[in-house]
Amino acid sequence: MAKVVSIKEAAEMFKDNMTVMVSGFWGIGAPEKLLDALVETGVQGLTGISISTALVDRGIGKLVASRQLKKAIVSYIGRNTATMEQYEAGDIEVEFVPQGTLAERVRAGGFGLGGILTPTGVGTELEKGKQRLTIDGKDYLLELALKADVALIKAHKADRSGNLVYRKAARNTNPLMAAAARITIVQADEIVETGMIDPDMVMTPGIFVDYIVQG
Amino acid sequence: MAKVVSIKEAAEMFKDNMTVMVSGFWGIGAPEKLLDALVETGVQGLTGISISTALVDRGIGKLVASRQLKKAIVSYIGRNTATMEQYEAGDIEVEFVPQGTLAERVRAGGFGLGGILTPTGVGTELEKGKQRLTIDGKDYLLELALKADVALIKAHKADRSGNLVYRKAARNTNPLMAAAARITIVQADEIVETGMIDPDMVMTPGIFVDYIVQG
Amino acid sequence: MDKKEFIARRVAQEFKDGDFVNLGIGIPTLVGNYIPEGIKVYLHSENGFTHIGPMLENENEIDPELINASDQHVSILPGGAFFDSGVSFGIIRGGHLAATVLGALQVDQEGNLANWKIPGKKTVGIGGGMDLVSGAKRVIIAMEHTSKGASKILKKCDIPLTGLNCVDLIVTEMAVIEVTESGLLLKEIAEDVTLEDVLATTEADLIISPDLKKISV
Amino acid sequence: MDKKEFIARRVAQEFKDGDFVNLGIGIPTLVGNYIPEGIKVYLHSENGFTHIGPMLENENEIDPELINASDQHVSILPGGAFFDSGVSFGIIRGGHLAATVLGALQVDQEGNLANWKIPGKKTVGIGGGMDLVSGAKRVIIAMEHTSKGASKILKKCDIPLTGLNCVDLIVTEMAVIEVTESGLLLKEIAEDVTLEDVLATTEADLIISPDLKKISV
Repeated sequence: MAKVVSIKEAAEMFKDNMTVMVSGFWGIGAPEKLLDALVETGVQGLTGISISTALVDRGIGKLVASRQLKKAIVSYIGRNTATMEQYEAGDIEVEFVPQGTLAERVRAGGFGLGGILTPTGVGTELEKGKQRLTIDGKDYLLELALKADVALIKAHKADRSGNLVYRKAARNTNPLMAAAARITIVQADEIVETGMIDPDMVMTPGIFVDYIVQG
Repeated sequence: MAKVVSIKEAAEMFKDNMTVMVSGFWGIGAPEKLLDALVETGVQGLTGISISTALVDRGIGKLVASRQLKKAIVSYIGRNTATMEQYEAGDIEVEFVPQGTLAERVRAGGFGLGGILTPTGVGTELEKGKQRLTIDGKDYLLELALKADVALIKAHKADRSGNLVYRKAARNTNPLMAAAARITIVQADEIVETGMIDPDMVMTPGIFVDYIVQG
Repeated sequence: MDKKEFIARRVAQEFKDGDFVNLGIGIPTLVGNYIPEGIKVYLHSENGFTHIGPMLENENEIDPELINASDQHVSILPGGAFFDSGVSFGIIRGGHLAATVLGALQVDQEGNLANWKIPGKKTVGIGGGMDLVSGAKRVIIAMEHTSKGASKILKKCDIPLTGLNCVDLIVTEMAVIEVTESGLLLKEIAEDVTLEDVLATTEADLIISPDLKKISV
Repeated sequence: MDKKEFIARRVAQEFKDGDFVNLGIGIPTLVGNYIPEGIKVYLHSENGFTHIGPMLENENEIDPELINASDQHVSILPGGAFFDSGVSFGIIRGGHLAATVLGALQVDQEGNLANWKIPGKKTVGIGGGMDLVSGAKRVIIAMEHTSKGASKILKKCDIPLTGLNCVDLIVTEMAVIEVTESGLLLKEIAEDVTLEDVLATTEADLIISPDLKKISV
């Protein structure tokens, strides 16, 4: 059952060496306040899972700039100068995952699947260390589920039961990551009473949400 | 691009020996008009994919009653007396699939995945003929994607671009099946002009929809 | 008190405030009627929503597009949400339910469960049962202790399984039994039965808890 | 006419009315500007919507939560819909796009594509490219024919691949080449180049189409 907490209370849940999923596409749909709070705690050795490392001052990119990530599981690092520098210097480990595979691995983690078979990456260097299976004459790679200790989610609207609504392109990985972590913390632009969101219009059901902070 | 057609035009797409996905849970969320039209065509030798075979007069159950299904891929047949009789008599083949596995197999088919790893069914007789994989000490079965020639979908509202909205428990497998067939035909309670559905509220994007009939 | 009510009342004590739970058909469904005061439990409906509300009898209150997984016209409580079958079983498989309560034909001391198929009888199907036992955080079996005098709690199930090593707790009108690493732990027995009664009607080996208690409902 | 515009105009002829298409960065993006009259093409944005509309320049029209995959403030046209990353890549991987248009570092005569990694240079990532080439119905490469005078159309790619046997059509400022079972089929050449020019600047083997045509844009 979701609980509305302060940013300070949320920040107390951040610990060294956690795996953190962070939503957002170039930072759009990322919970910036929660990320600022995470930067402020100074916790270290994090593994970050996100579409990309965004930009130095946006989304998960802030955690690279603050040197809190020891590892990034992402599809792209190119626009974050901090990631590029740390990657070259060997200060951050990067696991490159095709964007669609990343989305499915996160969804699998949240939905109790061990993994999925995707044609993406067959015959490329990403195949290294992975099982290739042929089904009806087509080749697929077995890609394994991803889970996290904490998911940091950005919603437009949340009710007090944790039901979430997103706006436009800010949805991206939010609904997938919300289900895939032990603790899911949502930053909502607006927090409304339970019953104020039409149950047909809910994009992430409250069952996936643990904590809500006012954005 | 979706196209609004008459029931008669839709019925012309039904052919012998097709694989048909039919949405609905006990017939709720099933496109009854399209099913009636399919019964009327008398096409034979169909393979039906649905959550259950529903009831003799509801949802996919009608296709069993009319003896048009040679095979049903479902999680349950118990409330359809026609399925029970034909199954006992060897007149219909039934592939039992756990309900959650069925949903994932259909989704995989629509989304280009070859299959998924699920813990469901490990150590049961459903494991027969399937690959078991152990990931991080947990066992999973490899379940393969399902696709169809035609998906018969029931929406509450459709715009002329094929964007769909469902109501309440009538959603069930509709959004998954809409993506998993070569031809997707929607029966909509209401057809509205393009632009009349908020793009944030669309539950099935029009890209998956081929034809719409008035419900 | 009726046997079934007794079992349902005891199972209902297992929940914590805020738990999301899926209740199977039969005795499990009754559990929803006996949630202790001060505890809120949210019911998941596998056909695609949470927060199942009361059944509706009045024709003009009924929404034809709102049924539960047993095809009954129910309502949805504030805080609930609708979703598709993929999400619904993602909730189940992904460990988002605190518990599922199910009936059983047989349970054994390894925690195996059989409840979908009787050899020689018509197979009706699996439904969502195999998903529930593979995914819910706790699998609670609510059933009568015996069937036609025969034990349903066995050393080893001898009919097709629904799930392997999946059962966490067994609640009957006679006993509450926990499935542990070392075997079945008898934790509680009913007021009106003796330990000997329980042992005599249970084929499985039972470890008797050092603080064996009486079931209180 | 500028080389890039020329390539983009030729690629734009490949679409049918009603096609959903994903356009990569660079020349592919330009293709959207040259869709022939009478043809409607709907653009898919991998960050989660269809029906990409014009870019917005006016500060007070911009919605901070509406960007395309290149982080540009765009709009959405009527008929479009928003969805999550799972659905967005389900569309890509599931064959729901009629085509994707991408740039390339190298393409070879087996239809292999390399466009994400140059050995010795900093790796910036994969993005959605590998998904696009594995899933779109047609993969169209829009690129300049050579890079610093060197052919980009090779017998065999010698840098890390993005996709295996995935390219369907190559459009450059010099030629239109189809990838067939038997190899690269040269179908069209630009007005101002000779067959010899094309052969001289293409390392791969080319099968010359019996009805070789001039590119018309």
